[in-house]
Amino acid sequence: MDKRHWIAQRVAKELKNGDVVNLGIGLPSLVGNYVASNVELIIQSENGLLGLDGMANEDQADPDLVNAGGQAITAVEGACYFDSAMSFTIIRGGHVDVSILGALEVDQDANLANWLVPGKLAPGMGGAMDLVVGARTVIIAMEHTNKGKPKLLKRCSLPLTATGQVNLVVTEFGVFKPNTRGFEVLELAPNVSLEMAQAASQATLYVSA
Amino acid sequence: MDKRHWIAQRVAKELKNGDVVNLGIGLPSLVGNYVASNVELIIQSENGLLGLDGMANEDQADPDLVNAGGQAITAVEGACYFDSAMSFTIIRGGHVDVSILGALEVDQDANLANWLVPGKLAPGMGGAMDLVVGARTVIIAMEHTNKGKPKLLKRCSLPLTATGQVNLVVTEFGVFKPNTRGFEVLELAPNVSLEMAQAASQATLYVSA
Amino acid sequence: MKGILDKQQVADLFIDQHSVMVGGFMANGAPELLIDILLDSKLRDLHLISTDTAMPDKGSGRLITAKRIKRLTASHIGLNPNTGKQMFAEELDVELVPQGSLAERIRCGGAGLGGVLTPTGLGTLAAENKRVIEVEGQQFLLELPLRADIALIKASKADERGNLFYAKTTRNFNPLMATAATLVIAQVDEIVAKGQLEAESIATPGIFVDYLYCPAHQNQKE
Amino acid sequence: MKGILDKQQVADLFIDQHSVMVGGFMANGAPELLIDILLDSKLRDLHLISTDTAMPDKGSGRLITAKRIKRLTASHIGLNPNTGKQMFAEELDVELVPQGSLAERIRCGGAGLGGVLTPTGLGTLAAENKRVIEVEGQQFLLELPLRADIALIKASKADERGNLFYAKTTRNFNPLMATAATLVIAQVDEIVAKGQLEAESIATPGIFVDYLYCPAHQNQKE
Repeated sequence: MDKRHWIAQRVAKELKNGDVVNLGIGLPSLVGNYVASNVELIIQSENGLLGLDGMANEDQADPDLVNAGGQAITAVEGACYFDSAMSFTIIRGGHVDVSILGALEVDQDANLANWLVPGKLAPGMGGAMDLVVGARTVIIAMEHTNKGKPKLLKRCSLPLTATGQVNLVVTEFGVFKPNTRGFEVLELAPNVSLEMAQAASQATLYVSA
Repeated sequence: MDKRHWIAQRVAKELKNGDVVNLGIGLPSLVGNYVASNVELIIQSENGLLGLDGMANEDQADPDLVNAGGQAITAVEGACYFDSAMSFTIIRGGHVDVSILGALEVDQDANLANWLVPGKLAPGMGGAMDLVVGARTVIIAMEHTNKGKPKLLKRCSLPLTATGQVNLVVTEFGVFKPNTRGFEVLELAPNVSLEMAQAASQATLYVSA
Repeated sequence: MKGILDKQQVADLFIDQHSVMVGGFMANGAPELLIDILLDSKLRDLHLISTDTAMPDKGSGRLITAKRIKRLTASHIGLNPNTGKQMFAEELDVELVPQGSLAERIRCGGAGLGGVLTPTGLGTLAAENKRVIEVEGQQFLLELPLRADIALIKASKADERGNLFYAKTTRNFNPLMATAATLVIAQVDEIVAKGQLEAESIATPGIFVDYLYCPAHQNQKE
Repeated sequence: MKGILDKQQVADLFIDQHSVMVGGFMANGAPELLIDILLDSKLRDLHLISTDTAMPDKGSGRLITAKRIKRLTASHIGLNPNTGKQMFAEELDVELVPQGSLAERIRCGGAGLGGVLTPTGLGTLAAENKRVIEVEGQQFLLELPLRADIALIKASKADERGNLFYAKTTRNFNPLMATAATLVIAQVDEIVAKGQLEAESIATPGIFVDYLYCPAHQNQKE
C-alpha cells in the first residue's frame, strides 16, 4: 500500500458511526474510501452540503454538485444544501465531530500551519481556520516530512492556521499526539521503529509509560 | 369615516408601487385595505413572510400561515418564507422601504415610545426597535391623543423605542413631520383647524412658510 | 439524528435541565405536544427563551401560565397577561430583547460566534448593561450569544435523517434554536423516507436534531 | 425586482462602480455570463470580493486573469496561479479572510449589523489589524461588515418576482451577496411564473434582486 493510502486507512479507523466529518482536499479526501462498512459517516463539505457520498464518474457528474475543491461528486439520499453562512454555523458552532486536514507543519503545542509560505506560496486559509477552531476533533493527515524536511516540530515556523487545536497527527510512520513535552507515539506503522520516526522529526517523540 | 379608517387611508397615500412595507398590529394593519389599485405593495411580516395579502376568512384559514399577531392571513402568489434571522436581515439591513407603527408618544426630535409603560404595561418591543432603526421611512399611524392626553410631545416621557427615527406622523387631525422646533403640519384633516390640532398636542405645531 | 422517541422516552430526557428554548411565533410553529410532556415533567424554575409568550393557553405561554418559568428572555409578552402579572409581582424575572437581536443572539450561540454588533436598541432601555462598541465613528450595542440546555422545536416534516422542513410561517425561530441547545427535540407532523424532502427546502439539517417526536409515525407503525 | 434585462441593458449598468461581489465557490454557481459582460465594460481597478478566485479561466478568476482587479478580499486563491503572481508582483492587493468570517462579514453588510465576534483567526496573521474583544474571559476577533457597489450572482431559477432558487451546491455565497450590494444582478437559467417555485425553497427573496439576466428567457420570448 502506498504511504498516502496507509495514512488514509489509518485515519479512517478513528471515525465512528454517525460522525459528522469534514475532509480536506488532497490526502484527507482519500479517507472516505477506507471507512468500515458498518460505519456511516455524514460528510460535510464547506461549500454547502451535508451528505457527500464520493467522487462522481463522468456519467454521474452534475454541474450543480461539487465538493470544496470544485470537483464533481455524488451525494447520499437525504443530503441537504445550504449557504456559506449556515455552512460555517455548522463548522464554527461545534457541529462537526471530526475535521481532517493536511499540514505544512504541526508542533507539540498543537499548533498548525497549512495556509501560507511567505513570499512563496499563498493558497489562503479557505475554511481551514474555522474548521480547526470549530471541529470537536482535529486530525492532521499528512506525509511525515516534506521531502525529508521534518514537519513535526517543537514550534511551527510558518504562519499559523490556529493555536492549540490539533488532537492527532497521522503520518506514514504512525499516530502521534501533540503534548507540551513533544509528540506522544500512540502507534507506529508496520516496519517503522521509534528511531526511524524520531530521525524524521524535529520535536521529541516519546512512548507513554 | 371612522377616525381610525381615515388615518389608515391617509397613510396608504404615502405608499408607492413596489414598496416593501411592514405593517404593525392594530391600526397600521388597516392600511393595506386602502392602497390604490395601481399600487402593488410587497408586505413583509416579521414572523417570516414577504407577500402578505390580507386577513383570511374562515374558509381560507391555513394553520401554517399567520401574521406577526398570530392571526390567519392569505399570501400572494410568489410569496416566500424565511426564518427570523433572515426576517431581521431584511428589516435591520434597510431592505424595508416603509415601516408603519402605532405609538404611545412621539416627540419633535423624532423619538418614539411604543413598548413600555413602567409599572403598568410591558408588552415588549417585539420587532419594533429593529423596524424603526432599519426601515428607510418610519410612519407613525395613531390617534392624536390618548383619551385626550397629548401624544405629540416636546420630549417623550416613556421609555424610547428608538431615537430620531420617525419620519412622519399621521393622526385623525392630519399629517405631521417632527422637526427640532416642533411638528411641521403637512396637511390637516377635513374640518380640522390648526388650533384644534394644537390644542390636542403638547409640542408646537407650525405650518412652513 | 439519534432516533424517533415515544412520549415516555421524551419524558425520560427531562431530568435536570435549567434552560429551554421553545420555537414558534405567537404559538405558530410551536411544539405543543412537547410542551405537554414538559408540563408533565419535574422541571421547574426554568429559564425560558422564546420570542414571545403567545397567549395563556398556547405555545410557550402555557409554561408561564403553569408557573414553571423563573426567568424569561423574550421580545414580546403583550398578548399573555400572565407574563406581565408574574413580572410585576416579581415572580418572574423578564429580560426583554428586540426580536432581531434575540434572533442574532441565538444564532451566535449556535454558530460559535462571541456576539454581534447591532444599532437596534441604542439610546433605549434595551441598551442597559450592554457594552457600546464604536466602529468607524458609529455606535453599536454588543449583543451576546444565547444557548440553552434544551430546544423544543416544531417542524412540518422530517425525513429519516432528521432533516426538517417547515411549512410557511411556522419556520420562525425553530431553525435558529435547533443550532443552539445541548439537547434538541423536534415535534413533527410526519416522517418521510430519505430523499423525500426537496433537498433545497430543508431549513434544519438533521445533524442539529437529537430526537424526533411524531405521534402520527408511532400510530402508522402499529 | 425591477426587471429582466438583456445583455446591452446589463452593460449599461456598469458605469462607475468600484467594488464587486461575485458569487460562486470554485466557480460552481458563478455568474459566468455576467462576468462576460463585466469584462466587456470599462470598469477597471475594481475591489473584488469573492470566496476564492477559482481557476484562471473560470468564475471570478477570469477578472483576475484579465487584470481588472486592484484589490481582492477572498479566503482561498490557491488554484488560480495568476492571483498569487499578481500578488507577489504587488499588482494586486490581497486581503485573505477565513471563509466563515468572510460569510459573516458579507452577512453583516446586508443585515445592518456593525460586526461580529469570532474565535477564528485568533493568534494568526488573520488577526492583524483587527480588534480583539474579550467577552466573559474569552477573546474574539471583531470582523467588520463588507458591502459592494455591485453583486453579480447566479441562481438556477427565478420567478417573476425575482425570488431565487439555487440548486444543490450552487447556493454558497450567492444569497449572502444578494443582501449586501447596492446593485444586485442575478443570472438565472430559467424564469418561471409566480407561485411556480416551492415557497420554502426560495433562498433569496425577490426584494434583494434589482435585475434578472436570463438569455434563455429572451430566446423564449422571441
